[in-house]
Amino acid sequence: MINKKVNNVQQALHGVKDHMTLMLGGFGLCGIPENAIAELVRLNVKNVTCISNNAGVDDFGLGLLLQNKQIKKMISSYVGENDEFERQMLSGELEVELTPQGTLAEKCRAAQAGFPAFYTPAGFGTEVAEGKETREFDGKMYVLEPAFKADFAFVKAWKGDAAGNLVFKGTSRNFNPNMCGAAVITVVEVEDLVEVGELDPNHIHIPGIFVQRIFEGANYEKRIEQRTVRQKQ
Amino acid sequence: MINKKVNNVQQALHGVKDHMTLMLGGFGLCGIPENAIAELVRLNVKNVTCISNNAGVDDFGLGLLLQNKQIKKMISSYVGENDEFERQMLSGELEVELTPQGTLAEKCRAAQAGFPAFYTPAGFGTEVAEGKETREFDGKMYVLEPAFKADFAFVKAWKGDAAGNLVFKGTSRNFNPNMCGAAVITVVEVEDLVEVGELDPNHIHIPGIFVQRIFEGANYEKRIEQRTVRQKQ
Amino acid sequence: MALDKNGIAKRIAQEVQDGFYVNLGIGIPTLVANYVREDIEVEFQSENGVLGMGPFPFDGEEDADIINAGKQTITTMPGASFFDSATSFAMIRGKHVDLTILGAMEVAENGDIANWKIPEKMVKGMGGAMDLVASAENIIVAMMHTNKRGESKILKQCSLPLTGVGCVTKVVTNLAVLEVKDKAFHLLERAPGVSVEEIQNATEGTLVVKGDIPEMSL
Amino acid sequence: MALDKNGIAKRIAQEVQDGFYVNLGIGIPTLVANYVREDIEVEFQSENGVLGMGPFPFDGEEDADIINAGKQTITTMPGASFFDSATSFAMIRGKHVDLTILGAMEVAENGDIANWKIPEKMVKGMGGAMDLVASAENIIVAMMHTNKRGESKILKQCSLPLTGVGCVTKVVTNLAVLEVKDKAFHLLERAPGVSVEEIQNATEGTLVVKGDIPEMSL
Repeated sequence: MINKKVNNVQQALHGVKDHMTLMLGGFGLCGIPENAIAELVRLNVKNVTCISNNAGVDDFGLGLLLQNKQIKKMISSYVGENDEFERQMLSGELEVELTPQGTLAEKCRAAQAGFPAFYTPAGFGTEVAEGKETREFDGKMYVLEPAFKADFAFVKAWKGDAAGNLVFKGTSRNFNPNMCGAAVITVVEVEDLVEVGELDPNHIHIPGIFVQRIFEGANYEKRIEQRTVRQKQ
Repeated sequence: MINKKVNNVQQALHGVKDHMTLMLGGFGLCGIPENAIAELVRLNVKNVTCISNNAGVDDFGLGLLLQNKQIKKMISSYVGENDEFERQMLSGELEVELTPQGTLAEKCRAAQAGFPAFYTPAGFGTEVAEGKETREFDGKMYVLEPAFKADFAFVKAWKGDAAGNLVFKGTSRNFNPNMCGAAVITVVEVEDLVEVGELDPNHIHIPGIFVQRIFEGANYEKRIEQRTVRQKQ
Repeated sequence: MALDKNGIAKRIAQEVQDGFYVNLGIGIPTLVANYVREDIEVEFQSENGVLGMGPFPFDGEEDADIINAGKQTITTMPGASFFDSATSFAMIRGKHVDLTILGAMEVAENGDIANWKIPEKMVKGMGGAMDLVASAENIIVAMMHTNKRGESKILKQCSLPLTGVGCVTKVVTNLAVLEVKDKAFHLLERAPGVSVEEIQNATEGTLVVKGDIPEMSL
Repeated sequence: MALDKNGIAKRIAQEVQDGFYVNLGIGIPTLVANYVREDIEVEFQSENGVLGMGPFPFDGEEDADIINAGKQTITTMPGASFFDSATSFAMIRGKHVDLTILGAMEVAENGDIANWKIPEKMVKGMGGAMDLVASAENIIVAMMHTNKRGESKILKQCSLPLTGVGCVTKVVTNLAVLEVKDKAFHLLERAPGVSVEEIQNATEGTLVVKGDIPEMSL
């Protein structure tokens, strides 16, 4: 068993520098790497490019880095629900590359799996396809999208072991597995770091080979963005 | 819950005809759809094209269809261990398209995921790339490979439910998940058809949306090709 | 009387057929789930990674790790599954989802749709909408027929940046059900008490009216 | 004395470093696992969908559902995982595997390798070999220096259909350890008791011999 365990978030983020490209898992505030984000704020790295489906909310998630003016460029599919994000984008302070969500996921998966680029129908005929190569296959038009190139991927899993094997829970899975192995260094934080051998080999979502560093995160807030409930009759 | 359950292998293979293209899961004899293969022999469909990593052995797996001269063309990565396959290929009776194993898997996944084609480095500079489009990305050469187009996919899973959700066991997983949803109709046989709700939603390998028909297979032989053991000291 | 959001959702629910996998967008589309007939089997897919969504959780039972694409807490039905984003869009791009219902700012008579950006004013982002409209073969748009200033959103040509081209098959608004084909909006049904003339006046795009147009039955 | 297959495997095992993920081909490469130092941590990947392979099972404990790429029954180590074929080749194509060890019929001084076909005589198929050699950056070939007729398999140019181009970095044969670079085989080590001359005679490709060539220590 190849040991990927590091002792804390400081060790986990060792080597993160200004101007790097960072991938961060999560959908809205669900499944975001809370500990890595807090450490990025503490490190105060500047001019980073963040690849993340959303940018959190004003005072949580990647919103914290936006408030702190650490982000030069966001690559995301959805801005809604984050006023500061929209403000920085519309004012031109923040560079934003809006990417269809499925394309965003596949650009991660392509990097993970060694594909240089792929053809997707998403965005054909829209401004997303401007300046990009397009091509017809079987009468349908596709856009060529390159794989992402990132320095670090920050991933949040539910359970993991020192071998780097991961299990995700519910919809907090989202982009997290696709980002594993998609950057030079994949850093995973888990809620529960279990003994090696405890996870069923049939039910490991991400094998440890895609992971470089793993640690157990502290104090997950797991904030809910839209608490929607019904009343018991 | 959308019900995919059919009562038996006959119903499951309804509509299979001569000249069709069929995908079959399995690696060697591990994880092959034994019941579907037996029914294909019984139906005696002719001139089919089979997409399968291997072609079984002389008297088991797809070897049964080869013996019965039902196969016009095999698309596989590996012929070894099947004398009849090698004989029919070298004599020209059988058309064979040898495809690198990773390319074979990805041609399935591309069909499943709606990608028309993809670039892979495998086979560049070899006869596999002859007549195919090649292209350089970042100084490395890639071959453009189209997604498979198949009429039926025959898949073997360990457990499944009527909603079509699947769980695989060990290395009998192999190509099976990648073939789900990669053909017009995906037919799954399972060793154990469990109640809907019994499978943990976090640990379903293939969601039912990729499956059209499911049934519990009978009398699995699960033959071992290379029984290798060590002695207890 | 023009429909409200729930009325639009109720009418769209009639388009949902037995055995359909359905993706519901944010807004009015989310409401459609409330009105689907109970005697048919339907599964709802949400692009953030869940198939087999159920109703909202009871108060106190919400789980931060189980949400829909609108970031709302949800529950799951028996037979549900969770998966990663790449797999979710494999379902969408691979045409495994039977019906996509989404909102729009504008639709055009050639099937174009715009719903993600107002240049220099508002940018929500396309989320999964561009993937959905580029891949789905059965796309129903839920929207208001006109904007707050009374201007038509059912247009000859979209003025806003597009989400997808030539993809919308049907539009259900507060006034009408429209089929989009042959570069025109074909009027299929009127909202209860709404006249063809009212619909015509609210429609900038080419409107084809053939024979008697029935009222929706809701 | 020239090495036997186990000797070749033993020498290659010295190339395996702590923390390596290693893919072992069929034949001699499979034997390498038996000789890896016990004080380092290594995980073996098999392209049919397992990471963390262990030794063969005890008699009676074999499981038809748990095999390696050679179709042999195996066991797994704690921390092992199973996955589908597309994911397996994501590991390989994505350069997550650190070392690939495979057999060959021929290698050429430019790093070309042939190991899957003899036209009109024998076709095994490439299996995963083409994916492995096209993606891996660290490829060691395990092979006999000559064929049964004594003809060199270490060539100026491959005569058989290629598996990959310019990809082999090292060759370990029954006679020698060769590094492949700058369009030549660079002799690094001799098998115990084998002379440089013997190696030279068995090598058709350009052989570079610089200084004293040490014997392998096994």
